[in-house]
Amino acid sequence: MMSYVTRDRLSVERLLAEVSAPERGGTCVFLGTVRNGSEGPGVTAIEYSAYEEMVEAEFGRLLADAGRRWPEARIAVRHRLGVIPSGEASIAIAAAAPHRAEAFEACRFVIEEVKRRIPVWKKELRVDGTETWVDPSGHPTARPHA
Amino acid sequence: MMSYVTRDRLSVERLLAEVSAPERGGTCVFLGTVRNGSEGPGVTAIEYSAYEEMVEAEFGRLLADAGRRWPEARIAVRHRLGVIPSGEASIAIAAAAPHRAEAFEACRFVIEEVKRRIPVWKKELRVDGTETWVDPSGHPTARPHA
Amino acid sequence: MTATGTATIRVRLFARYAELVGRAEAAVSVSLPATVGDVVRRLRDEVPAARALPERPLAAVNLRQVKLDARVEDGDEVALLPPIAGG
Amino acid sequence: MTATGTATIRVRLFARYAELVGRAEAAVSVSLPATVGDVVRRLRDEVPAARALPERPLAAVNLRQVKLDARVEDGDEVALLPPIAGG
Repeated sequence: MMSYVTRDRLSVERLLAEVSAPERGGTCVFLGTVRNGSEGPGVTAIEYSAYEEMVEAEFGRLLADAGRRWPEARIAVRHRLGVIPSGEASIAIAAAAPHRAEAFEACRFVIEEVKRRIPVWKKELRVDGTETWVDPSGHPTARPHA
Repeated sequence: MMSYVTRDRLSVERLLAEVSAPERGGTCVFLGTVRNGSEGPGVTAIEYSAYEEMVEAEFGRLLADAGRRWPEARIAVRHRLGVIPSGEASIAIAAAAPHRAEAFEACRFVIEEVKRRIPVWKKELRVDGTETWVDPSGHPTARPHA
Repeated sequence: MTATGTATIRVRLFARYAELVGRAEAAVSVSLPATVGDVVRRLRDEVPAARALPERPLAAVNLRQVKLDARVEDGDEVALLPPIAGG
Repeated sequence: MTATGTATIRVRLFARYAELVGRAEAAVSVSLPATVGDVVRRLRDEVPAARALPERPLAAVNLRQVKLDARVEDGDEVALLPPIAGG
């Protein structure tokens, strides 16, 4: 069975192949990439961990929800886990639909829901050797045992 | 000088390379592909023609406008011209920004403005050998000399 | 400050308009001051097939979309653009 | 129809919560009927380090997010989830 998670580099071309078809004229792709954080010392990589069984189940439910809202859209998504270097993608979403509005809306819906529903956590690995769990509110949480 | 038009297949990877950077964590890509139209006989390809000098000038102005609205975004766009088979992309846009909202908005802005400002025209080439200029309102215009 | 005299304007036609008129290019002369609308009217007068064009087409002067009341000068390139269908 | 008796619940901890408690998994027993909130309280009673967890963490039962007043049954897997930061 196809998995929504991978430890390999994400391939946009592969996702596009999963959603494209001649009747779907508009395709929107979103890539989330590991940023070189602007606050504090430079982030060299982020370590992504997850509750993997739930990630699979929740992505299935999320795409089913999107399919009900945009029945003509076809959506593919892949979340990378493990240590991801700065500049590489952690998530890729492709949504193809007959018209561009649906493609944009479905793609945006999926990334917003990912942030809300998909149980994945990030730990920033910094140049100076420190590690910080990323709080989704944007404020890094000091690691108590570090 | 880089051109915004090409007669070759569009490469998403190449566009991504033009916009990605470690400080831009969200990237939105839009691909417009030639559809196998649902009305009437099947479209096998679309022939794209353009006022090429103006396409270049207008894309430059359009990206400058987008740059003023989303100063932290970096945007790349390529429009393919000539005969494009059904299922292949005619336009590719990539917008990368520090945050995903800007990436989505800038990408959407560019494709909407393309539809309004970039002087490109489509002629549908159909299975039965007929050709039809595409009216942007969605109603094909009978070709008077066909 | 308004230029006077006669201006030679290069007119370019694209896509369906080029097919309708049977050519992609023409040169017309207009007395200054003149507008893009004057250029369109002069083209329709001088090139009979150009009467198939709409009276108020989308137009550009020197690679920039303009309204039909925009001024033209000698040497300008006026383009008549069918409804845009890019993307 | 409410189950009674004692239920054994597998509790899983992730990311920062696993670090705080020093383990990724625990089993707790609760008297039925019981809620996810009861499981959290029982965990905090039985595992001292679990007191570092918030009293009302995000939780899932059997791979689905639930509120803390959701019922648990024998054999359920309860997961305590730090604020989600995917994407």
